[in-house]
Amino acid sequence: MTDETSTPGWTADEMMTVAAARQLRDGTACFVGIGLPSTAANLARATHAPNLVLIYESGCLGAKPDRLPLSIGDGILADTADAVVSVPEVFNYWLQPGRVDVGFLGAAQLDRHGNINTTVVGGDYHAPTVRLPGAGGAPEIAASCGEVVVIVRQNRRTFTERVDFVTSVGYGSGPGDRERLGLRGGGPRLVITDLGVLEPDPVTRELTLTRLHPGVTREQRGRPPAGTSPSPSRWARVRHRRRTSWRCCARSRRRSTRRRSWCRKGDGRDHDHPAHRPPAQRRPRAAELPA
Amino acid sequence: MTDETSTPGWTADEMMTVAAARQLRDGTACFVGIGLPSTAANLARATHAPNLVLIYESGCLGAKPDRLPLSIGDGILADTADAVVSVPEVFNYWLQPGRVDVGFLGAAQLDRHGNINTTVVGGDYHAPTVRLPGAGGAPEIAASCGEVVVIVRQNRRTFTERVDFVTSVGYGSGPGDRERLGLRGGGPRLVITDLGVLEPDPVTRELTLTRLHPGVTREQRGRPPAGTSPSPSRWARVRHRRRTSWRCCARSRRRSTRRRSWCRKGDGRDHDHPAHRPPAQRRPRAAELPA
Amino acid sequence: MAKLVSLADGVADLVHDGDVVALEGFTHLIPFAAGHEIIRQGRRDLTLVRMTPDVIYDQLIGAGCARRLVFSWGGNPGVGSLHRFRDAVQHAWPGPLELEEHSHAGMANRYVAGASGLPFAVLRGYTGTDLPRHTTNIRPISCPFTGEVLTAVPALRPDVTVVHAQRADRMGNVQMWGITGVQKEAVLAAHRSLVTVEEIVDQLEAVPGQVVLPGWAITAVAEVPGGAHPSYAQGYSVRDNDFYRSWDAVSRHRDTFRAWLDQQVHQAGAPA
Amino acid sequence: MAKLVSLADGVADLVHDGDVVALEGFTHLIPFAAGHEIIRQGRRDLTLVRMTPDVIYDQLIGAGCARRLVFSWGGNPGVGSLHRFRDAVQHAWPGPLELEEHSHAGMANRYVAGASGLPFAVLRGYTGTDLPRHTTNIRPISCPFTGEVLTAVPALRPDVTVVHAQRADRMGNVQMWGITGVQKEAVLAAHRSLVTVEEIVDQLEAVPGQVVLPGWAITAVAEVPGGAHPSYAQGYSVRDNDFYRSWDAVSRHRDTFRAWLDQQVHQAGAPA
Repeated sequence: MTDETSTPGWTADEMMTVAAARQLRDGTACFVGIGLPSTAANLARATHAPNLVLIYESGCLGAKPDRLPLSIGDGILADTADAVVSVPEVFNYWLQPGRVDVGFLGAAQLDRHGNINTTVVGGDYHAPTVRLPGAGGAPEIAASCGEVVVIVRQNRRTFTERVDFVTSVGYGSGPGDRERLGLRGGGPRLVITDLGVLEPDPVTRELTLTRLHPGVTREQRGRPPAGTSPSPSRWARVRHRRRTSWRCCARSRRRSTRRRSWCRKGDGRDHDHPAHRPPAQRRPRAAELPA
Repeated sequence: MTDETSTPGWTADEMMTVAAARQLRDGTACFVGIGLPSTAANLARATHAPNLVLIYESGCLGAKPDRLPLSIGDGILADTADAVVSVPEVFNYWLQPGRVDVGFLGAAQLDRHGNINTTVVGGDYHAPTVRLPGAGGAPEIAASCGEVVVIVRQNRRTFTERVDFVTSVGYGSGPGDRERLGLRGGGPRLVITDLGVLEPDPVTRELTLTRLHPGVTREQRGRPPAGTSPSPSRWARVRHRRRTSWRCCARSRRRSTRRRSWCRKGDGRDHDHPAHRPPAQRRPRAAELPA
Repeated sequence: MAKLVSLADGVADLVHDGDVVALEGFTHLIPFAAGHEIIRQGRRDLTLVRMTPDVIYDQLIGAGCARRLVFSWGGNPGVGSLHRFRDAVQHAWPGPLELEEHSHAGMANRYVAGASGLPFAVLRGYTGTDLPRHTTNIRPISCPFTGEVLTAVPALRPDVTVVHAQRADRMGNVQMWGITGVQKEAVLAAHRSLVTVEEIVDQLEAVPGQVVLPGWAITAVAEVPGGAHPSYAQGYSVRDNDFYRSWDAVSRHRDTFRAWLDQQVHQAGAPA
Repeated sequence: MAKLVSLADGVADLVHDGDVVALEGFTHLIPFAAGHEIIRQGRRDLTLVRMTPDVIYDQLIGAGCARRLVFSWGGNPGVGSLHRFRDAVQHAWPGPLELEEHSHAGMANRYVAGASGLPFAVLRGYTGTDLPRHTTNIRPISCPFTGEVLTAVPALRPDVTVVHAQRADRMGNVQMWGITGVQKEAVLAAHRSLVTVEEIVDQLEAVPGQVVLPGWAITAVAEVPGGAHPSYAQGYSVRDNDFYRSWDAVSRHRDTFRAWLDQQVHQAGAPA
């Protein structure tokens, strides 16, 4: 962590939560894991997206908790859900056919193409340096949701050239890979970190910094009062800054830098590869789709 | 129909119902269609088999109606069931794995090996003489239940050498066929007609008359008082008579008599091929089975 | 969020000539009123899909709406034959009717595959029967682990599924209970869906045995009290068994059927 | 009809050394008391199967009951790592632990296949991930109709499945509600089953959202009030989130874990 992440007035988690919440459009359906994604989804539902449909892998469809659930299977989710279905059903009837617009995923490692590792880090699969929890619902969330939002703290351990284990596919090894694999969801649309937001380059599908959170950049224009979230106007100012590529591995150096961090923060350089934001990719609901 | 079927005191349907009810052992699970099978199963539950588990393909498990249901989806079935499950579930989780001990089936045509037709009679499949309702749940009931009881009125149209269309498999074309097809249920154990009971020959798997209903044979020993069912002692007398093959097509004539009725009643001859009753074939519940 | 519509508008918007249409409901909750509206609006060349094409499809077939039927059991339950269905198959009246025929287990699994976004389903079924000889939609499939041969059937993906349920709220969340059959799967398998309900309420009160279909998974909901008659809606009505019995005589001859159709469907008009 | 037994007898009768054992419950209704009884009875060489081997399997693994783990997510939900699980994988303590690793969707469908009497299940899953490289239990399968390649996983058929539920009646009919996870499938997939319940009652009163497992599909039922603690049983208890948080410190070191095991499991003894 660099000093830049220590923004007074809110924690990095709060900033990520707010940034994630703002990504959720009203009336869409969102596959929610516990922790930060659940907080973000409930924040969105409490503010700009009252008709956001929260789907928990425990089988709760349309949960409307009036306090933050403490686990993915919190009783308040079942109590307030439109329907509680079995775990096989939530995966087979709701996630797999592409009925869910947005899926949130975390990552222990994330690579330049948005592939995610939550399984093992270092060493051999059978004798790893660190054994992580594993896949859970993530591979199929990454495959089938209309789009994926990854929430992850940014550091050299996390942002790797290649993940040690592909638990969940982002854009594979680049453009066209999702299509070749037959993955029907749109893939990672956003990566929200404690520093800013990355989006896939529309051509190369490499993650590219498109926004910084307020208080993060050297050009920051002052900090909001302690204890408040960034106001819409302040947020808008951040959004309208020129988008900035944050990749420090230039394209020409890519091959020679395997296993090196492809995305380093705080290296003192200005990165300004212009990046076009991909067109809005909200996938139509299954009911709107042809067979 | 011959005169022999006109037994006073009860109708042929009532006799078939009583005969079918007596086949149901307490504590077993029975897949029940509406009409005569449902009446039989509820009669059994009201008399000797209070713990009979009635399963209706509408999804009612353990229905305990206190009046006869008027349809397979009668509200009283859902109201009194241990559980109401979806139609896919009743077939996939309950019938298919072999959890149901006994299945009742009707037949528009039945052949010597217990194969059943309820689809089309005569002509071509695409231009049949008679279009029947079709398969419904029958093919998988015939395949997967521990044993099958067929209930059918006996006449030349129904009892055919070969069925015009195999809707549900009995013993296929003979011994070993069920095993070759991979059918895991035991197949037809009994055929209950308006005249008596047929069972598969343990060697040839051909249906063989093993009992006559009281009042049906020339040797009948008097009729029960009008309006009563056969008493247990009278029933026992019928059961203990020597079993009699009712096939009129001797083995030597079988090939030449294709398309002729293989099972004719009232032909005036005495048939006494001894037939050994197959050993009791109650299949263990799935929970008792190895993988 | 489902749109709340009138039955006439719902059928006009969602059911088109030539569509693959599933009206489901297993004895209970059969969407008869919607079927009658399809007849009134004169839909043609429909592929009708239904596990148990009982009286409701006898009416649609006799009225000339259907070109093709995909089904597993076609009879008048507890009564006998479907005369309009038989007349169509045996004598092509009022027009020829193609059949694609399955077992209940096969049809149920086809809807499951459709609801699951899979191209096919696997079951132990059809083995040894003559059903696979008459359609290419029943095929063997080998287990990649054991080598065992099982049966595959393709997903059903109706253009539109129509079901009846007890209640909906104003967001179009639909609640049904009692025997709920294959309705959830049929709705989720379809591209569009229309649900008729006994009543629209402010708040769905939870009921044991309920199946709730979220409004965002449904296209449109129409309030049609009694919309299941002569079938029934548990908690609202009982099955009109007399109607089912009387249907045998009504439907046996083309003339009596046509008279019934004129009076009971065309002249009756759509529910308000 | 399920037998009503004590927890100690149920575990002694149904869980044997070397068995494939599934303890299921998705955050809610986790059968902790049964897990502790398995530890007390000193079962060894178990293949433990569970979608979310959270604290309950951390305890069984640390206690040396397991030889192999088949799972899809192993963590302490909302807290962090499972230290006993990691110690077993990273340092083979108290013994080596083989892993077979899946996704939730894969595990859920493996139970569905087991419950359905099918040798395998088909899903859109695992594609492009490294999971298929480490087990032969994830294989491609082609749709016989479209040629599309999907993923097959083999059925799970545990020797015994153990779950916790709210209630049973004296016939052993089991009733659970709230989040019911994959328990129905896990029980129906198994050769034997043991259900612990909060209470045994004369009559099961219907509850919205209930799942009822008929007694004739279950081997044994044991009354174990609080048998899900620190998980919860909706309507009976709330989740002990403090326990889950405290488990991180307890389990982090072998000594503190062993002390906890001695005091809280071995010395505590089986429920009466």
